[in-house]
Amino acid sequence: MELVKKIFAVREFTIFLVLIVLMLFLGITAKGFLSVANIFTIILNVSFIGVMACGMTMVIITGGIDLSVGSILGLSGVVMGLLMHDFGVHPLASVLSGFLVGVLCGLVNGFLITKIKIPPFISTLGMLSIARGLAYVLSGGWPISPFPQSFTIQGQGMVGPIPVPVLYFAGVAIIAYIFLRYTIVGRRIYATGGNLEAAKLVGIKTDRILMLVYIINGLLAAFAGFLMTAWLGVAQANAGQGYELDVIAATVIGGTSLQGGEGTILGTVIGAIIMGVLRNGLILLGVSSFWQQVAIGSVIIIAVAFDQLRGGKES
Amino acid sequence: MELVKKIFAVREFTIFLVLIVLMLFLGITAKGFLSVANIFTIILNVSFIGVMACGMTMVIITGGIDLSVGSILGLSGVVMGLLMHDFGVHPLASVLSGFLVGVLCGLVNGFLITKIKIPPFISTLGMLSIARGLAYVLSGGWPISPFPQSFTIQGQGMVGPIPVPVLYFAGVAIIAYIFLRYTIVGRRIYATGGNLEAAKLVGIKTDRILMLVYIINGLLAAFAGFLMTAWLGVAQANAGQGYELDVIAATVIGGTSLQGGEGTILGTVIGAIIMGVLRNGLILLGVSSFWQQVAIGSVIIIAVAFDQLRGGKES
Amino acid sequence: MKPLLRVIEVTKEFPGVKALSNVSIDFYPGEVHAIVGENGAGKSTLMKIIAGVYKPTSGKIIFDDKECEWKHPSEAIKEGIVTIFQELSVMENLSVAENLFLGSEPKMGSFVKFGKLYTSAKEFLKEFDLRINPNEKLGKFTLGIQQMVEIARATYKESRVIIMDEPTSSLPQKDVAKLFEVIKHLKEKGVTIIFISHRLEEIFEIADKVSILRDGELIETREISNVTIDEVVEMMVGRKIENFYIKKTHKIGNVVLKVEQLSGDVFEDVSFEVREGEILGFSGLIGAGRTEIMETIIGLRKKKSGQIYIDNEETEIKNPLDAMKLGIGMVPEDRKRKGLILIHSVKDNITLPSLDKLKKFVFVNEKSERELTKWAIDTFNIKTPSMNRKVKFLSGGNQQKVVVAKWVALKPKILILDEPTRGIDVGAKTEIYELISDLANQGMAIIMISSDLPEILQISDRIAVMAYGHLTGILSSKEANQEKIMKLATQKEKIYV
Amino acid sequence: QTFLLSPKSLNNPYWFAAENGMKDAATALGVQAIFDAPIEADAAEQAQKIQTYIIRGVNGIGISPNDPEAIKFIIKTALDRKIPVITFDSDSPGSGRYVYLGTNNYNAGYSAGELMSSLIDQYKPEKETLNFAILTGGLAAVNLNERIAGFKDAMENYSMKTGKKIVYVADPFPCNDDTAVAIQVLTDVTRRYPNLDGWFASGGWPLFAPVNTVVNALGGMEKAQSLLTVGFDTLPPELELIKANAWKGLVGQRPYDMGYLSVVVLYNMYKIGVDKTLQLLPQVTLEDGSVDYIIDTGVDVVTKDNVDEFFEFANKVYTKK
Ligand SMILES: Nc1ncnc2c1ncn2[C@@H]1O[C@H](COP(=O)(O)OP(=O)(O)OP(=O)(O)O)[C@@H](O)[C@H]1O
Ligand SMILES: [Mg+2]
Ligand SMILES: [Mg+2]
Repeated sequence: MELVKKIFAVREFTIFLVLIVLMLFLGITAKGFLSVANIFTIILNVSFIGVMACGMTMVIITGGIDLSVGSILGLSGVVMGLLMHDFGVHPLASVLSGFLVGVLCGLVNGFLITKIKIPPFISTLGMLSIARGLAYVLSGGWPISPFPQSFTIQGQGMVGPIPVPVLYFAGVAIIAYIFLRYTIVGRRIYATGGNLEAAKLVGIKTDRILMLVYIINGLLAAFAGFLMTAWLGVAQANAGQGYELDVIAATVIGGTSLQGGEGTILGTVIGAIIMGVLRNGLILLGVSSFWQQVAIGSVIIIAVAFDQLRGGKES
Repeated sequence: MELVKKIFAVREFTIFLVLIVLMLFLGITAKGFLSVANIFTIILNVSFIGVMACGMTMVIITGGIDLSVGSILGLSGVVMGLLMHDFGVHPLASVLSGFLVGVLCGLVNGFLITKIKIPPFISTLGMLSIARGLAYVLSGGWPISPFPQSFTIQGQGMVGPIPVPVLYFAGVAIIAYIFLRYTIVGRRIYATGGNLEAAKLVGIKTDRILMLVYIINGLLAAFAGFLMTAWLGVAQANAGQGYELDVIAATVIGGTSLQGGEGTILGTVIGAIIMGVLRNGLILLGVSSFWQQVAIGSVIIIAVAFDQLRGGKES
Repeated sequence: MKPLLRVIEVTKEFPGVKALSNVSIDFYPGEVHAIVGENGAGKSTLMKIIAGVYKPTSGKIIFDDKECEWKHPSEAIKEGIVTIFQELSVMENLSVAENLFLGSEPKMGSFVKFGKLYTSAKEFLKEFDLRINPNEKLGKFTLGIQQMVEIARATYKESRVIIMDEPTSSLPQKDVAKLFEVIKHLKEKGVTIIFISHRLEEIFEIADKVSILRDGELIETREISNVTIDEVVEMMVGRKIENFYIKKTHKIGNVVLKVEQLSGDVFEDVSFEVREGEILGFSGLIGAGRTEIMETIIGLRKKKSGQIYIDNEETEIKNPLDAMKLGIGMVPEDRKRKGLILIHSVKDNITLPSLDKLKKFVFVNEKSERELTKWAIDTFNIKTPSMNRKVKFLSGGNQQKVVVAKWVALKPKILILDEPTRGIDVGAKTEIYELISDLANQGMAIIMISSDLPEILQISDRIAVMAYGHLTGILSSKEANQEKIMKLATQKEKIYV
Repeated sequence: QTFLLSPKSLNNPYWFAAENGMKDAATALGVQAIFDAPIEADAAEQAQKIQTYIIRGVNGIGISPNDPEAIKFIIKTALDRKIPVITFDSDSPGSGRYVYLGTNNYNAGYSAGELMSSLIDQYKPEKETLNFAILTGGLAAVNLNERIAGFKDAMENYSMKTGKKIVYVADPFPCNDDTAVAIQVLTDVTRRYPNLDGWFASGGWPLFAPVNTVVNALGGMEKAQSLLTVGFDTLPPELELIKANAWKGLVGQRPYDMGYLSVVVLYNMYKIGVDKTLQLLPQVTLEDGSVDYIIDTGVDVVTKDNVDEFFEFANKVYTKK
C-alpha cells in the first residue's frame, strides 16, 4: 500500500500513465504498433527531439527558454557536413567542430542573457534567425553529402534491434538525469530557477549557472544535429526548422514548469516519447494527416489536463 | 530640460529611438525607402502582425502567452472564405462568422487555462495544432477564391495614399491603447499579471480577466485573418503559419515583459513597425537573402539590448 | 447584541494536515477580536475561510444571519469583509496609488479617474504619515512600506469586518501606534476587527476579546479584561512556560566586522563594528535604511563610498558569494522574495546554503542532507508533515523558521538577521533567542535588525539606532531603554527624495 | 493491396493533381492507395512518416523526396523488406529505387529558361541587358534549387547565343511557401528595382492569389504587362492570370500523370514482379553506361496563346475530391 502510494506520488507517474494508456489503446487498435521494430522506430524518431529536450529541460528549469535549438541543429549539421565533404576533414574532428559551433551559440545566448540582460525569449529568437541564416550562407542552400560510412553508421547503424541514435539518446538522458538529480550543480540549477534572488543570496553564481545551462543546451542541439545528419546521410540548412516548439512541448508535457524551478529529465523523456507515439500511432491508425494535427493538439492538452487534475489534488 | 527628461523617462522612448535611427539609416542608404508609398507599404505589411500583437500584448501582460494566433488567423480566414465562396453567404455575415470562430478559439484557450489550469503555453500550443488542422480539414488544403469586391476592398482599397488595412490597424491600436491604459478592466489586466494570487485576494475576478484577454486575442487574430484574406483575395489553410513568433517578438521588442505585469500598446506598435522596417529595408538595401536572416536576428537583439541598457540605468 | 459574524464548527483539512477542527467563534459589531496561537495553529487558515479563499471541509460561516458559501474572495469583499492577508497582496508593478485603490478605483463609466486617484492617494498617504510619491511603483519600496499600503487599502474600503492577519509583523512601534488609532476609529464606526499578532502586548493594548487556537482547535474565547498574558501563553502552548528568555552575557572577543563611513543609495556615512560573541541590535523606523546597509555589506547592492573590514582587513565584497566566502551570512527580511524557494521542499531550502559542505565528490550527499534537515526541524520546531513538503504549504511563521534555520545551519562567522522573528510565535521566539545567544557564545558575531523594541532591548549587547539613513547613535544594553531609542530614531530629517 | 504515395508536403495544391491521378488509377485497378506526407515540407519528417508506413505494411511506395540523399536510407529499408520503391516528381539517383517517373526538376527549370528566352525575343528584342529577380519557396529546397539552376543555365545559353547580358538583381528571394509573404516580396522587390525586366518564380505561391492582387503587387496592370514573368505549375488560378494577361508564362509538370502512372507501375510490380514490370518500361542508358528506368512525363508550357486548351483539364484534375 505504502509503495503504491509512493509510486502515485512520483511527479512523473501520471504522465507515465498517460503514455501507458495511449500505448495500450494503440496496441489494441493499430496494427503493428506494439512490434519491437515499431517501438524502436518511435524512439528513433524522437531521439533528435529527445536529446534537445534534455537540454531544454535545464533551460526551462532556470526559468528561461531557448528558441534557437532547431537552428543550432541545422547550423552545426551544415558545419560538420562541409568540413567532412568539402574540406575532407576527419569525421571525428568534423563532429567535434560541429559541437563547438553548438557550444558557441549557447555561449552567445548565455552571454546576452546574463550580461546584457536581454530576456531569453528575445536573445534566443535572435539566435534562431542568425544561426539559421549562417547555415544558409555556409551551405548556399544546397544539401551536403555523401559522408564516409564511419560517420553515417552513427545514425543508421543498429546494435541488435536497437538503432544507434536510440543508444545515444539513452546515454544523454541518463547523464542528464544524474547531473540534474544528484549533483550540486544540478541542485543549483533548480535553485536558480526557483527564486533567482534567493539563489544569489546564498552565494550561487547564478550567471554562471545560466551560462552553463545555455551552453549545455547548445551542445545538445549540436549533438542532435550530428545524429540527424548521420541518420539522414545529408546535411541541410533547413534541418530542424520549427523543432523548437516540439522540443518545448515535450519538456512541458513531461511536467517541467515554464515558471522555472521544477521539472525532471524522466518526465521530459516520457513527454518526448508521447509525442512520438502519437505521430506514429495516428499514422498506423490510418488517421488523415489533416486530422492528425487536430488529434495531436487534443491529446497534448488532454495529457497535461490529466496531469493537472492529479497535481491539483496535491495542493 | 524637464520635458526632455520626461520624454526620456517614457518607457517606449528608447525603442522609438531605435526605430528612428533605423529609419534614418535606411533613408540615407536605401533608395526609395522614405517614399510615402514605401512607408505605407511597410505599415500595410505589418498590419496583420500588428493587429495580433495588440492582443498578444494583453495576453503577455497577464503573464500568459498565445501560440495559436497564426492558426486562428488561418482557420478564421478559411471559414470566411468558405462561407462566402462555397455557400454564398453575405460577406458581412461571413466575416462575423470568422470573428466568431476566433472568439471561440480564444474561449477554449481561456477555459483550458483558467478552469483546467493547463499552462498557457501548452493549451495554446494544442490550439495551434487543432485550429491549423481544422483549417486544412475544412479547406482540404485548397486555396479559396474569388471573393466579392465588397470584401476584398477591405484589404485592397486605399483611402488617399493609405491602404485600408493600415486604417484598421490604427483603429485597433488606438482602441487597445485606451482600453489598457485608461479603463478599469485594463488596469486589472496589469494587476492580474503583476501578482495573480494577490489580485484574486483583493477581489479581482482573475479568471474572468484571463478569459477576456484570450478571447480578445482570438478575436484580433480572426480580425487579422479577415484583413489578410481580404488583402490577398484568397483564403488558404496555411495562412499565418509561424506568425506567432513574429507577433510575440514584436510585442517583446516593444518592451512587454514575458514575466507579466508590464507592457504597452504603443511599445508593441513600435516593435511591430521595427520588424517591418527591417524586412523591407534589407530588401531595399539589396542585402542577400542568405544574410537577411542574420541581419534581422542581430538587429532584434541590438534593439532590445539598447533598450535594456537604458532600462538598466533606471533600476 | 447579536453577533455579526459566526464561525460554526468549521473544520479544514489539507492533505496530511488537519488545519482546523470544529472551531466556533462569534464576532460582534464594534469589537476588536484577537486570535492567537502558535505557528501553524490554523489562524490564517480560519481567516482565509472567512474571506472566501478556502472552502471549509465542514462547518459554516454565518454573516449577518445569512449562511455564506463564498465562491471567490470578491464575494466576501462585496459583503464588506475586507482582509489584510499575512502574505502581502500588493502589485509591485502598479503605482502606490493604484495599489491603494485596487478594486475600488474612482471611476467614470468604465474609465479610471486618474486625477482623482492620485490626489486622494496623496491625502491618504499623508494621513498614514507615509512620505512616498504615489506615482512610484510600489515594488520599489521595502516590506514595511508595502505593508502600510496594504493596511491603508483595507481601511479605505467600506467594510463591516476587517481581518488583519499579522499586520504589524514588520512594523515598528510608531506605525503600530498609527494603526491602533485607525483601529479605534473604525471600532467607533461599529466595524468588527479580527486581529492576529504574535506580539501579545499589542493584543492586550487593543483587543476586547481573545480567542486561542492550538493545533487547529479552539481552546477558549475570553474577555481580555479577565485574562493575563501568562494565561494566554499557557493556553497557546498547552503548558506553562516558565523560563522566558533571560539575557545571558557572552564572552566578547575581537572585532570581526568593521564598517567605516559607508554610504549607499538611501543611507550615508554609517560606521560601526561588531565583535566575536556580540549581538549588535539595529533599531529604527520604517525605511530607516537598515536593510539597505546590510544588503550593501553582503554585496547585494553597490556602495557609494566607505570601507568594510573583516578581521581588520579591508575587503571588497562584490556579491553575496564573496560575502559567504568571508563568512558572512544574511537572513533576509523578505522571506518570500529573497529568503525561500517556495516551490521547493523544506529540505532543499534548508540545505541550499550548505550544499558545499554536504558534497561527496560532485554529488550531494543525501544522507547528511537529511540529517541536517532533521536537526533544523527539531531545533526550530518547524511544523511540517514531512521534510519533503513544499515550503509554500507551511504556515507563515514556519516558513520564517525555515529561513532562519537555513542560515544557522551554515554556521557563518558573521550572521546578519533582518527581522528574523517576523511572524514567529512567542514560544518559538524564545527558542530562537536562546539559539542566537548560544551561537554568540560559540563566538559568532551577530547583527540583528528588528522593529520590535522589547525584543531588541532584550537580546542585544549593544543597540545601533538609525533614523532616515543616518546612524544616530549606538547604545549599550545597560543604558538603552525605549524612550532613548525612540528619540534617536526620530532625530534626523530624511535624506532620501 | 495498399500503395503509398508520399509527396513532399500536403500544403501545396500542386499535389492535388497527383492525388487525383493516384485515386483514379487506384479505382480503375481496384486497389487501395494512400497519399500522405508531412503537412509542411521537411526531409526528416517525411522519412519518419514513410518509415512508419513501412512498419504498417504497404505493397509499394512512390516518393517525391524532399531531399534525394535524406531518403536513401528509408528506400533501402523498404527494399530490404521487399517493398518496391519508385520515385515521382523528384528523383533520388543511386538510391536503388526502381523507376523514376517525372520530369527532372533541372530540365523543367531549363524549359522555364527557354520560355523566358522566347519571351525576351517576343517582347523586348532590342534590350541588351535584362534584369531578373527570382522568387523561391525556401532557400534549402532541393527541387526548387534545381529548377533555379536549370533556369539559369538556359538563360546563360541564351545569353551566349545572343550576346545579351542577363543580370540577377539579388539572390533568390524566399517566401517560406507562404502566399502572403510571396506577394509582399513581389511588391517590395518590384518597387526596389524599377528597371526590373522580369520575374522567375520557382513555384506557384504568389500566383494562387487572384488576378488583381498579383497585378497590384507587380505595380499595376501596365507595369505587370511590361514584365517578363515565368512561373511554375498550371493550377487554375495561375491559368487565370495568364488569361488576364497579368502573367506571361507557366511551366507545368504533369502531377496527374505522375500519380496515375505511379500506381500503375507499383501495381504491376506487385502483380507480376519487379523484373517483369521493368521489362515493360523504356530503358535509358546513362552517361556512365549503366541502365536506368526513367519515364519522362514531360512539361506543359503555357502562355496566353495556348491557355484555353488547359483550362478544362486543369479544373478537372486540380480539385479536391
Ligand atoms: N494551502 C495549504 N496546503 C497545505 N497545507 C496548508 C496550506 N495552508 C496551510 N496549511 C497548513 O495548515 C496548518 C495551519 O496553517 P496556518 O497558516 O493557518 O497557521 P497560522 O496559525 O496562521 O500560523 P502562523 O502563525 O505561522 O502564520 C499548517 O500546518 C500549515 O502547514
Ligand atoms: Mg498565519
Ligand atoms: Mg528592513
